[in-house]
Amino acid sequence: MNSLLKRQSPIQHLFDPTVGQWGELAQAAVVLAFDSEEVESRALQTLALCDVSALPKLGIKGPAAANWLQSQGVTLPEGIYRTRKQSDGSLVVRLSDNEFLLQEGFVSQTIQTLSELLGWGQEGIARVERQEASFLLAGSRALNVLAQTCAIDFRQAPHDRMVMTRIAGISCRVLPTETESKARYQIGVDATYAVSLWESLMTICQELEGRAIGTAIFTARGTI
Amino acid sequence: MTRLQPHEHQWIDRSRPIEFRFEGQSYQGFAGDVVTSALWAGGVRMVGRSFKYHRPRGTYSLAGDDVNAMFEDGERTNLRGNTLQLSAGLDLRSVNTVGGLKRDLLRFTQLASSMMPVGFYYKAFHTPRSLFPFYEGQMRKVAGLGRINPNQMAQATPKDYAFHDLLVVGAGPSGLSAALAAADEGVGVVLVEQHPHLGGSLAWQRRNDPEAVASLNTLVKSVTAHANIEVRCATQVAGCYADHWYALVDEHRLTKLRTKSLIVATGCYEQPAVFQNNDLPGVMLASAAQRLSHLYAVQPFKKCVVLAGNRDAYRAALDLQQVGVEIAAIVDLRVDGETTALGAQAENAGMEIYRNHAVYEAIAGSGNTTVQGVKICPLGDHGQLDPHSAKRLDCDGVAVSVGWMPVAGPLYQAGGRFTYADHVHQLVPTELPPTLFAAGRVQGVFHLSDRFADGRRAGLTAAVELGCSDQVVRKPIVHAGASPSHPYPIFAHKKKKNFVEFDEDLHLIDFANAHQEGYDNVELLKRYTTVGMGPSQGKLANMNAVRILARLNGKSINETGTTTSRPFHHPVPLAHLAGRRFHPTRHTPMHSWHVKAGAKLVYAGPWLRPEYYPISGKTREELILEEAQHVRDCVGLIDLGTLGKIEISGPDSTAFIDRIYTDQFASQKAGTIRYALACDETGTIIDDGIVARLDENRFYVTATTGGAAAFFRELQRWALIWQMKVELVNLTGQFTAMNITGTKTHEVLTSLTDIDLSNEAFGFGNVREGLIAGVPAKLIRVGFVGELGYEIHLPAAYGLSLWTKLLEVGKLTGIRPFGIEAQRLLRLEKGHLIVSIDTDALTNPFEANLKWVVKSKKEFFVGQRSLAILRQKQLTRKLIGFELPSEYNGPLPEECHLIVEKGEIVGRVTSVAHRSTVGKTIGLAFVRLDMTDPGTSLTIRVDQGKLVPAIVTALPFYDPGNQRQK
Amino acid sequence: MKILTCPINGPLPLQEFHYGGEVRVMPDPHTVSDSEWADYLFHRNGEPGIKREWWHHIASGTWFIAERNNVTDEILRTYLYDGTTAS
Amino acid sequence: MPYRLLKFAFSKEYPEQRMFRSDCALKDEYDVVIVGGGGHGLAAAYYLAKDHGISNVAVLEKGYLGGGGTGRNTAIVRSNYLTPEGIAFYDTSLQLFRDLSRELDLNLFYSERGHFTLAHSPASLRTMRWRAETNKHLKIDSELVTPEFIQKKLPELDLTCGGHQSPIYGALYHPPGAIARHDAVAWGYARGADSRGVEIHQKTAVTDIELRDGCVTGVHTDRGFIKTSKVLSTVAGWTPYLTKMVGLRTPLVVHPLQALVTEPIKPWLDHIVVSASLHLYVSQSSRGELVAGASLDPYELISQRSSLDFAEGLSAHMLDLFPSLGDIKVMRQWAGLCDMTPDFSPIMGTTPVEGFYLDAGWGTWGFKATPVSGMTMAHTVAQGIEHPLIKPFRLDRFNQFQLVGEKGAASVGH
Repeated sequence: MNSLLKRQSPIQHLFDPTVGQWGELAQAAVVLAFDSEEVESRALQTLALCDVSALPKLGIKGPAAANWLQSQGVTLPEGIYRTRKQSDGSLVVRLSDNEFLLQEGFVSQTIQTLSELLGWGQEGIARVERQEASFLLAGSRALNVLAQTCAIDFRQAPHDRMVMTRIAGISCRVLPTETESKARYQIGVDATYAVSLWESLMTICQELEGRAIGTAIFTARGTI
Repeated sequence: MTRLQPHEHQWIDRSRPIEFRFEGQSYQGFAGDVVTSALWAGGVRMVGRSFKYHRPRGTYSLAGDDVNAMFEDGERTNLRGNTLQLSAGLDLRSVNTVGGLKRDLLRFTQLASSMMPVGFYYKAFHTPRSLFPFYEGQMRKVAGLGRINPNQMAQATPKDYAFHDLLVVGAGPSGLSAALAAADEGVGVVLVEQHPHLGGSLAWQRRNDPEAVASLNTLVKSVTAHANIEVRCATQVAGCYADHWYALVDEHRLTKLRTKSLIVATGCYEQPAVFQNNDLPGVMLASAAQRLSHLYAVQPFKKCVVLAGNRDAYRAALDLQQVGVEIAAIVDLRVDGETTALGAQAENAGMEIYRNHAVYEAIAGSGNTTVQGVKICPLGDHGQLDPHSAKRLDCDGVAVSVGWMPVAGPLYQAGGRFTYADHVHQLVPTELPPTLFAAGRVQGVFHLSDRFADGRRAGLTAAVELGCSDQVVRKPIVHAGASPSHPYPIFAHKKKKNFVEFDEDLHLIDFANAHQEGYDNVELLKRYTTVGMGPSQGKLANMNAVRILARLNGKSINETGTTTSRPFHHPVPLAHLAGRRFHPTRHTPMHSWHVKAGAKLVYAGPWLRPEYYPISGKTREELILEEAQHVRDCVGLIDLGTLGKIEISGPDSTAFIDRIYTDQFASQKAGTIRYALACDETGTIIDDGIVARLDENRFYVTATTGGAAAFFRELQRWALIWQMKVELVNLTGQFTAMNITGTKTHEVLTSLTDIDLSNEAFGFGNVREGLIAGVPAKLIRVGFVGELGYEIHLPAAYGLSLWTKLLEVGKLTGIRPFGIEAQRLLRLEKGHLIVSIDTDALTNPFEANLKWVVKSKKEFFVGQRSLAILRQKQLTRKLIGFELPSEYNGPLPEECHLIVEKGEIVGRVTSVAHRSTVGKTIGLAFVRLDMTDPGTSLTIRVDQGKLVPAIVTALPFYDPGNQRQK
Repeated sequence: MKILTCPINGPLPLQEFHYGGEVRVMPDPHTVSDSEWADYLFHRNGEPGIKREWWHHIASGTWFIAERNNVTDEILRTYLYDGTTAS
Repeated sequence: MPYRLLKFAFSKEYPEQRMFRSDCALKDEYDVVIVGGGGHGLAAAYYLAKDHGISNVAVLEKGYLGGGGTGRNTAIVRSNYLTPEGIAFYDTSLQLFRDLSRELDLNLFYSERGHFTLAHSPASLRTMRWRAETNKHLKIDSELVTPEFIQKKLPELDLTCGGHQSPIYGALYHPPGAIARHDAVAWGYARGADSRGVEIHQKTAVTDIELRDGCVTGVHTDRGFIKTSKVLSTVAGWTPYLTKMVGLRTPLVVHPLQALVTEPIKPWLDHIVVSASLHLYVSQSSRGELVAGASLDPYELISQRSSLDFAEGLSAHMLDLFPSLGDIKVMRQWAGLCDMTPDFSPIMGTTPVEGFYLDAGWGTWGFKATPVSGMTMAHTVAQGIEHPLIKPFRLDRFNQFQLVGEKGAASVGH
């Protein structure tokens, strides 16, 4: 949709517009980098938190949803809560037999195209508005951050299965992913709780010498 | 005072001396010292005073099992000297003294001790009643230990979770062996030890036994090196909870540990003997003397008497002699004394041994601050002693080693039960749940070789239970030989200063007296005497108390029973438990704008909402009226992001909605909205909102800010119970909403949308979907505030942009944001109620004038059956509008002021506005049924009981014809 | 921190759930007497025993049923409601 | 030192008599059997003997005196309820409490500390005003007070609650609000009843209740059968267990209520502080311990287990209100059982079962009602009809759709 309006991450106002390098991602202003690439990629290895709310999401449900997605060339994950990364970097989560959550990759256009194709919905397919915020928690100390905020043992969590739980007292959807054989955790949260969650996570990250990083480092890679 | 020769296993680091202060004096200790060890080394004998009589107290257990040494440093309080690691700059005072430890004025309370037997405070001070507050004030002053530092601000602490297969509590010989055995089978083990070092009692009990030392060293090496074992020292298992959750507490944090299995190898507390002056500084547990010498290189005494009830006493005696303490005598309670080689060893070492003797009394030095000697007596056939044959021995200390009590807390809390076993004269665990194991002394296994073996047995059994091993499990080991504990190391004395409970200053006689008064079962005795209720939780008192009670009742210990143990096994600071104190708050997408605009924000549940937008020089009330007036005259914009937003679709959606709400929706046309009222099954109003029908089977529903979450949850459950084909989506956070309203609304909105806003195309009570500023949105034409207006619902990510856009476009028109207070005023003028403000926990629709939305003819809706019953009943109250006479200018009513008549309560104000755009003070109120007619005069009683006249007024107060919103 | 196993989301600490009370069958409102209806509304089976209860996993919005011993707090099994289990 | 203590100094033998007789055999028959030896049961026995001359009474307790709710609550007494019927009832209790130490000649440490119920939102402020106004109307000392007033009385309180949540808008202040030594209340009533001939049997469990034609004829215990035509149930958390024996349906469901106590500290908090929104109530005992409790456990459970999440939640809220408590240590946590009703009011009086009297539904407010429930239930059992004060609390109010409106006020009912 090419609207007159900009999309906005619910925590965008937490970042000083004069600090770091800003750019645009899917019609939303984002911080591309807070610091040098070297600093940010080091953080990515140790402990980093990144606001990836700008990545468009699409929810669809209904008896015809699965077939329609497949007909559009989307590879669907088997089994409820399983996730499947597409070749272009976009991500598909199966919420139930006939409900899916799709998230755009950093360079892909798939989800946005699908979204426009779908419009208000079609026979047997309903569109589910998905405006939740999402943060990416990465680095070797990511598990420590989770251990301080969540009662789930993520060391045991498979890297292709969604977890619905509570982090820092807030209901969240956690998508563990694996990149370069390193576990990363994308945390989806109701946009209205985004500020609270970000602030809690960031406090802990900073105590553990982690930092906020921009999206550029992923755009370069094309994927989370 | 000099320290003993260095020794590889001592815990102090002589290369790091540490200066500290105690009661205004400077002392020096070493890193690795605890405060009391450093004080003892510095020659300090009195480290605190007792709770009730303020008797001098010294180092007794050196293990945190007693609270003789309770300190404060101005910052923190109730610090335990036995476990507080020495650190630079410590400046400590003893708690609970007046005028310092030495000159403590409260020490004179001892003089009146004969007037203060057990429970004395129940028997006086209450008559005359008028005097009790004075007495209580005095008692409160002397009670309590440390003082709170009012300036201390609680810090957020980093709580965390941890996960392992097996928790082993206690890193003594059995705990280490257990951990190792389990880990070797592939079990993931966390080994928790309360001391800063591994080894448990072996660290101080068997230091002169090369074999023991060697085997301990090997164990520690393999454990620390083992990949499957995580070691946590200086950590307490403070509590055990359901499903194998454990509270681990160290200096900095609480760790919530989850495991699949538990091995308790916590060992024992050494137990006191009860004799006259058994609390003098200088009388201590033999294990404490051993800790002093072996761990901290401090010589406990010059010359001491060892009171023996078991073999360990002889080891202690030999240990003490070896560090240069002269052993005045071993006084052995047992008829034959120690018959093993140790006995002979002691004799060969030249120690005088009195068999079948007891210490009758410790002789106090000046001010009861030291020991000068003991009186000992031979024991008669029934353990009684005869003072006349007392013999005096000079010494400056008494080392007591008469028995042990298992550290049972973790086992009790994890679901274990204990029974008293006569072959060891201690409680031993029985009936352990399948995933709970005990090993070592805690279950009555005392010989060192047995403890290693028993640990391995427990570790292996746990591994087998966890399915990690198929080895054959051996039976628990049973102790053979003499009992490690004496059955009754308790001796009466006419002077009655023989303490059973040090925390609470309870003497032997107190128990007899309580028993005489009928407190003759263990629970009543505990509550009446307060034994075990003090800060050390009875670790040194409960066992002897039960022994005493059993004798008084002439029953066995098992018949007498013991009290169980609840968390916390070890006291935990509130800050540790509180952790970071997450307080999630919800923000609408427009929140940052409100903040910039300086809005006065108010919490509504988890939400933050603008109450109004302050302008300097204007009062809150002025501004609220102004914002409201502006809506009436021009156009305003309010953030409705907090509204509950729910999509209901699917073939059964109409039927579903008809069952949820009281009104009837089957006939609702697509593109229209209806007011929707929801009741619970008892017919009580729980929520309201609007139902917008988007098309045949697609509805968009709003719910109240406060009720939305619970309401949606119930919708989900009803859909399930009724097995209806409906899709429910909670869009509360996915969408956001704002209401642009006021006469000039169109001037602002038209340019931003392709939706035809003309009355013909889009009349009052309609809903349209279309693009606003290029964004797909829903426009709902509502009349809550009584002016032309549209609720705009759109994807949350665009919320802030649209909000700013509308303000920018409307600038010339004069658009102005308004807060929830103005909205509350506007809706009040229209006579609309707000659920939970104008309704309470029992309000039904009939009382609230909402009969018109209750369709009792319908097949079914939630609450229908109850409303049918309520309809038959006479209503007791009704919601009405009222206004104050225009000429009235006295004090004004507030919400929930009462309406009275002839001294009776006849109603209650639910909403009120002191100033309104209709120029009066108006409000809503519940009143008795006979007072609802317009024109009826009411009397509202306000603060200070002033009476305010009011008149019942027809609703709405504003625009009765609803012309303006049409 | 008792653990409850959601049929969809697996074992999770109890604080992640909302308790929905005992599973009770609504009598036919059209045929019951007033006092039978009141009995359904207000009276409960509070005595010790195995209860069939509604539980709701908050993060995922999943309602399910747990069979629980209300004395030992032992949870015997949990399963999704299929429309028949209530009776 | 009061003269009464001199006797201890000057008597050779310990001068105190037994508070209550030691175990004796059960008789075959009693006029009244009271099931439950907690405060309520013992008080009822006391008033039966004292006010109604009925002393052929047995109190059966499966554990020990006051071992249930009596010994597990946080000992708060107040009468600032929301409804006239509630206020009348609890104020009678408060008046009885005031004089109880003298009447029972046992110091119950009844200490009037003043009771604050904090309002964290305009909404709860409204409810507080509602309560204050109704209270004042019925001559209860109860007032809505400002944050400034609160700060003056409670300098240790952080009115911003840490600044990350709704601040304190005001409070309902109830000067007569008091605490007492809860165990002693049971002991005092036990002595009073015992000395008037009532038999108290500890470690005696009721296994069944015998009915004939819908009338009570006796009670089966683990020590044998007892004939009686009147059974009074005062077992709070175990009520559903007893009502099942007589086939009675009630709204009661049992939830645990947890509490904790800190190490003793010098006098620091003089008042009783309650926060409904933070699910917290706290006071300082005369021993110096801070005694704090939370709201009910969220789900039904007939068990006195403790949970860590309770201790965590309560501690967090304590620090929200009292930041200087950070390193004060929690010694002990425990739990009691609460038999809850839908309208946060008790169930008292006669029942459809002839001779079976119910004193239940004590939820979280049982202790403060001990004297008045004893007095009114004794009256009800003796006369066979409800004492006027408890008419609104009859069991059949639910069938009549006549619920008591207390719910509006009681989210944390202490």
